[in-house]
Amino acid sequence: MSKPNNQGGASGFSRISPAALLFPFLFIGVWYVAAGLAGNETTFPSPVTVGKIILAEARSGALFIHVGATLARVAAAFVIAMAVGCAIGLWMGRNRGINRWGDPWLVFFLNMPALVTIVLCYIWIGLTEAAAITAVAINKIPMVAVMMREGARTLDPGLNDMARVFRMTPAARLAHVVIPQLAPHFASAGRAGIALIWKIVLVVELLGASTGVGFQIHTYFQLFDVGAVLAYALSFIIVMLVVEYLILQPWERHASRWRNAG
Amino acid sequence: MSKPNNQGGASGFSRISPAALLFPFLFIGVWYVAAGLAGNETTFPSPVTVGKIILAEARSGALFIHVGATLARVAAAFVIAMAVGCAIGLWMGRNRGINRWGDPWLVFFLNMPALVTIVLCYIWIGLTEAAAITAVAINKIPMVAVMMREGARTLDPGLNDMARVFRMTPAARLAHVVIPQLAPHFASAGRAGIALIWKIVLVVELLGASTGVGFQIHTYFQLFDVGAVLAYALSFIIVMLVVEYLILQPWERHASRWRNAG
Amino acid sequence: SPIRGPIQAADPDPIRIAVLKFGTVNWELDTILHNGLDKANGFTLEVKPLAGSAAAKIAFEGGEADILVSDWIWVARRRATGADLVFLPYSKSVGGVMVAGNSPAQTLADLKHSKIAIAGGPLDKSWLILQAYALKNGMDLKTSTEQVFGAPPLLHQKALTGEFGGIVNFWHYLARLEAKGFRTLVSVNDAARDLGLDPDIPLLGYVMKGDFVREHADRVRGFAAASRAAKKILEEDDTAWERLRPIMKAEDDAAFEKLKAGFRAGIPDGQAVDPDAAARFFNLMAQLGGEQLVGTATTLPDGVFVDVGGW
Amino acid sequence: MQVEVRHKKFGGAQILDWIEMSVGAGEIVALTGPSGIGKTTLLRIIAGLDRDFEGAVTDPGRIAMVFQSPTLMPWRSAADNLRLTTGAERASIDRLLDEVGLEGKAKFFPGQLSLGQQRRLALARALAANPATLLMDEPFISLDEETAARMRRLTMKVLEGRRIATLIVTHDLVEAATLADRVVMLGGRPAAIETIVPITTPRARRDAVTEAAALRALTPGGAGNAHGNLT
Amino acid sequence: MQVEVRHKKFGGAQILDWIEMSVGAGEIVALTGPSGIGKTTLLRIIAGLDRDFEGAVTDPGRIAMVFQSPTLMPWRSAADNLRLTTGAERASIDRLLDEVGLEGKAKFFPGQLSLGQQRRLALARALAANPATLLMDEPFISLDEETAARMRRLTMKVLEGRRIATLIVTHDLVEAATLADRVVMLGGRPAAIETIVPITTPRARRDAVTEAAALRALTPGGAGNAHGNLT
Ligand SMILES: Nc1ncnc2c1ncn2[C@@H]1O[C@H](COP(=O)(O)OP(=O)(O)OP(=O)(O)O)[C@@H](O)[C@H]1O
Ligand SMILES: Nc1ncnc2c1ncn2[C@@H]1O[C@H](COP(=O)(O)OP(=O)(O)OP(=O)(O)O)[C@@H](O)[C@H]1O
Ligand SMILES: [Mg+2]
Ligand SMILES: [Mg+2]
Repeated sequence: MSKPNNQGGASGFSRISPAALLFPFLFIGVWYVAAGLAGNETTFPSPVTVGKIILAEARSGALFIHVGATLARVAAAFVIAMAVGCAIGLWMGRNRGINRWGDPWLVFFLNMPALVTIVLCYIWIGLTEAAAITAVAINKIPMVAVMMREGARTLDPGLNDMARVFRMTPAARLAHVVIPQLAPHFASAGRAGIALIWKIVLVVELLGASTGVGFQIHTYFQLFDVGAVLAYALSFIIVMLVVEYLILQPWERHASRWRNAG
Repeated sequence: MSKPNNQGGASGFSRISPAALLFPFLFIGVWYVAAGLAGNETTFPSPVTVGKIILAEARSGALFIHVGATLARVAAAFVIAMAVGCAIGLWMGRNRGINRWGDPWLVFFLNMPALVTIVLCYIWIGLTEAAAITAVAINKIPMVAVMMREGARTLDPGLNDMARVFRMTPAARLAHVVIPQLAPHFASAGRAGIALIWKIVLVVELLGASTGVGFQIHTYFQLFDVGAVLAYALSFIIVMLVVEYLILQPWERHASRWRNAG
Repeated sequence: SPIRGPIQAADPDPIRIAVLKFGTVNWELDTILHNGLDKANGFTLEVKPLAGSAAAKIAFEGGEADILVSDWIWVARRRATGADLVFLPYSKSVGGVMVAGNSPAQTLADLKHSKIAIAGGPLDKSWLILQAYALKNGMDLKTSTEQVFGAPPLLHQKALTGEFGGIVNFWHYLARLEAKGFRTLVSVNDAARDLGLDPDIPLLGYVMKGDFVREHADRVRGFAAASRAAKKILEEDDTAWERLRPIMKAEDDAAFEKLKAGFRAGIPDGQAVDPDAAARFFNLMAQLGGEQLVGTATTLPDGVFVDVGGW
Repeated sequence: MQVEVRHKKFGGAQILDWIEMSVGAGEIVALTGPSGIGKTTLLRIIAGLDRDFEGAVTDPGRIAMVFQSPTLMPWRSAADNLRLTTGAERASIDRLLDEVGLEGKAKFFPGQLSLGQQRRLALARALAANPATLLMDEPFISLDEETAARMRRLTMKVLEGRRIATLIVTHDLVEAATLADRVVMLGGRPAAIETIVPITTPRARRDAVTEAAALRALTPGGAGNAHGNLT
Repeated sequence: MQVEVRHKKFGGAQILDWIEMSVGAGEIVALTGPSGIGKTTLLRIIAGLDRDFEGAVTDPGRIAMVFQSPTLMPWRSAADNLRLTTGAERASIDRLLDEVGLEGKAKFFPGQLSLGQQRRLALARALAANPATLLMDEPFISLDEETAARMRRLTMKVLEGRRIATLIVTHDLVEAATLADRVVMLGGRPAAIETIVPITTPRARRDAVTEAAALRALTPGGAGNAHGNLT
């Protein structure tokens, strides 16, 4: 048992690292220099140009409408996909029979092109938000399921036995035996998941929405307005960075503090 | 320690399950009935229609050219992304300092829309295969890194200490201590990875390639020929099912046989 | 309450059209809306902006839009499979193959062994006509050049940096290239004429479902009239263009002028489409594009071109 | 609690032969036998963790178990490890932690405890569970003699007067003789019951002398020294 | 091998006080002390696994360690667990497996072994490593007396004539007295060396009688019975 130095007892949340706080400056600096070297505002706009576009879009309100619309879709699809995906993944990971029958379907849906699912959802359900979110969820569920299934397979049988012997309730087992072990898988499914979902939402918005970051990015791409494309892409990335540092990482630190304390 | 029933000693590879072998029939059956109920060949072609298109495309040779091209891109991008992503992920998972500085970049690239990376790669590198594969790899690497980082964080410190005390060589540690622990994370990164890569390859082929399944899907999609779109999507899914059952699963069974034997 | 306002006249029935947000059709649609041509012709125009042509097709197939902009070859293909779609001409603008101003190429033959960018994919109609034209003049364009397919804006940008020997793109991209000093090597109109085809057949148009046309003949007729009226304004009135300038996204005056000229050149003459000429055109397309392009239609099916009377 | 194992195999190898034993409520039975004979396997069968055997377990009731390795939830504090498994209340958890010598360590994660402390926590968990059947797989190893003695006393105190059927696996014959009412020795391959030694002295009167006698009775060679002969 | 720990803290709590000891080549030192005092911590410091302390470890050379829990690679067979860590050859692996009573289990995964068998495998690994310093954290627990005695004999045989500095943590004073040349007892909080008892009888001549004498010398109360007093 390794016991790296650390305070005894369980400590709480900690702060955002200075490295993360420095990142925006570092990033903009690198970008500024690179853009200067490239010297082509059309294909490689400088951060100043893009910043101005972001400001202009924000002032007109368009930015918030589109980022908001995309965020709402991402959030809805994320919640659905994680819930359903985790359930399927855990079930398949713990039950060989289910896994044997479900596995080819999982592989099938995992490799179904987003485009096809999206088109079919739009055609069958209609050009509605429900269709968009369903399409994204269908794309994402198999991935979450695959990741959680791997997690479920690695569950410590010793702890499982312990929970059985002491007749822990299903809820307690889930909360105190299963989820802590799955936390790393959950974190990577969540993180990779949001990223994937947002990529799919872009396609969804390309194919059938009149709002959203994806809609804007593709519209500006038609005009080859790289600055505006980057402005929208960046706005969303900023939102995701905020989510990462204000929600995901504190949660993760909290969930894994036993590892660093032990 | 749970000891479910199993043969003593380490057993070898085992066969494809009958459930998997039955899947194609089951799947086509369900599809056939659903298509019959929908009764609209344009938006929901029957398996017979799609099968005929697959056969026709195969006979003309087009199917093999395009599936081959896509497969080659997927394979190249997969190898690059897994190698680089694993290296980055392990490094970040084991080294707090690196992680602190690298983390915002990782989040940034993780949430960079595929479209943006692809377009920029095409602009800066040129409309070449290299640009296509680079674009896909850039899209995929952060995801592999995120997943492997989580894996690296869960490495058993006890075994790590053991390896240090007994002065196992770095290669031996990697092969016998690290990789077996990461196998589940590796499997889910790989499986989710191929699926993601192939989704991105579709976008890459949409934007700037002249061969490939994505190219074909988009061409037929312009014509709104859902049958042909499904034919190409399905052909690739079949390839992925074969890869899953002939390569991934036997490897996985082999890698995890200690779990089932113990 | 005792005081009531005047009873609001209900809006006339809507026509929903799915278009690219910054597509050229918007210029006409915007003019219709701005001048109230829709209400004047007994319908309310609802424009659904979308981010891609695929999106528009989905909206149309999914019943979210009544009208879609596409070409009549596709309508014919769909009709052959039993879909009841009809076509109302909108524009005869087509492109051609363009080369950089300083390119030594003077004829198609000079493009031998060079890269040609084709935005519409291997089934692009301009590309097919150019191939037929080259073949007639003793050159196999497909085998003697290297084709690069890709997204139109990307190819446009790459053309500007001189990556291709020639480029075939949608007319508004080509108009922008022209403003940048590119020149047309062979125009599709010339090529078509050389092949004995009627270059005045509008390739692009408004696509509607047959049911819709039959059930709402008045509205469709009104739409056709509004379209006609908008075109007339755009043909004659330069100030109307000044108003459109923001949505045209022209990078400079030169491009603006080229786009204006291009649009005007593409306005159809208003004559009904000659079925024989169309059939000949279709046959050539069927021959060049094969089943991939025209599907099961070997000859032009009946009823592709809608007759709205007074067109 | 009765258990009857007709046979138990792992893969091809038969591990347990016919084994029949019962532990009455309030009774303490010690189970001994060489390492690898199948003691843990038998305990797992009784606990219902291994159902792949021929035979039957009757009336085990609510079970608590001290596993051979501590098997704690590493992500929960020492106190939570007790609370979540047994539902014990704060006060009794604090008292129990005190009694097993973990005072002040309620908030420690298992990884911050020494192995002996983890074992004591696992012992406390089983004692707090208030079971009908208590299975203990070498509960007192990895402890210094004084602590081990304290743990034995604690265990006896908890068991006293309650109607718990207790089965303790131990390699320490003196321990077996002092704690148990009966010592069951496994032997052979596949394993079967070799000897059953009843300890008739009442628990309260067992002391060093009785132990020594018991020890002599138990060890085949009869020598008082059970520890390593190096010569 | 010398170790000098000025102090060692975990978070705020100081665990080890000034501890200075050296183990000469060929010497065997037993380390005892109550559970949770800091024995494993000291071993980890010597092994170089814990560098967060004030002090220094000099000349440990190549180290082998028997960890307090077996710490085997669960995904590698018993034979591979020996081969991959020590580089030993097939023949010597087979012999060693025989000697620790794991004959015929070379291909078993650790999960298929009983805990006692796993511990013996971990012991075999340390013995096969041919180290300059051998650290053993309770190597002979969880074994029946006969097996434990066999393991002790095997260990002494391997150590005999080699210039290995050996440090054995044990709670068993008899074991300490029979094996070691010196017994170091830790005590106090923070822990420091309390007593050092040299065992002067040559190893070959230590038998039950000497042991009993040693035992009396070691246990403060002086009573011959180190086992639990239940009264
Ligand atoms: N990471 C840690 N954080 C806080 N305290 C720790 C940590 N690791 C160990 N300790 C404390 O250090 C003390 C000594 O632990 P150590 O494992 O060295 O004991 P030990 O002497 O080996 O005991 P045992 O005989 O039970 O194995 C214990 O009281 C333990 O609680
Ligand atoms: N999954 C398994 N596959 C094959 N053999 C197994 C398996 N589990 C246990 N065994 C074998 O069963 C035998 C009994 O194991 P068990 O753990 O019950 O021993 P034990 O009596 O508890 O020994 P110890 O005192 O060392 O803990 C051992 O020889 C072991 O190798
Ligand atoms: Mg056991
Ligand atoms: Mg210890």
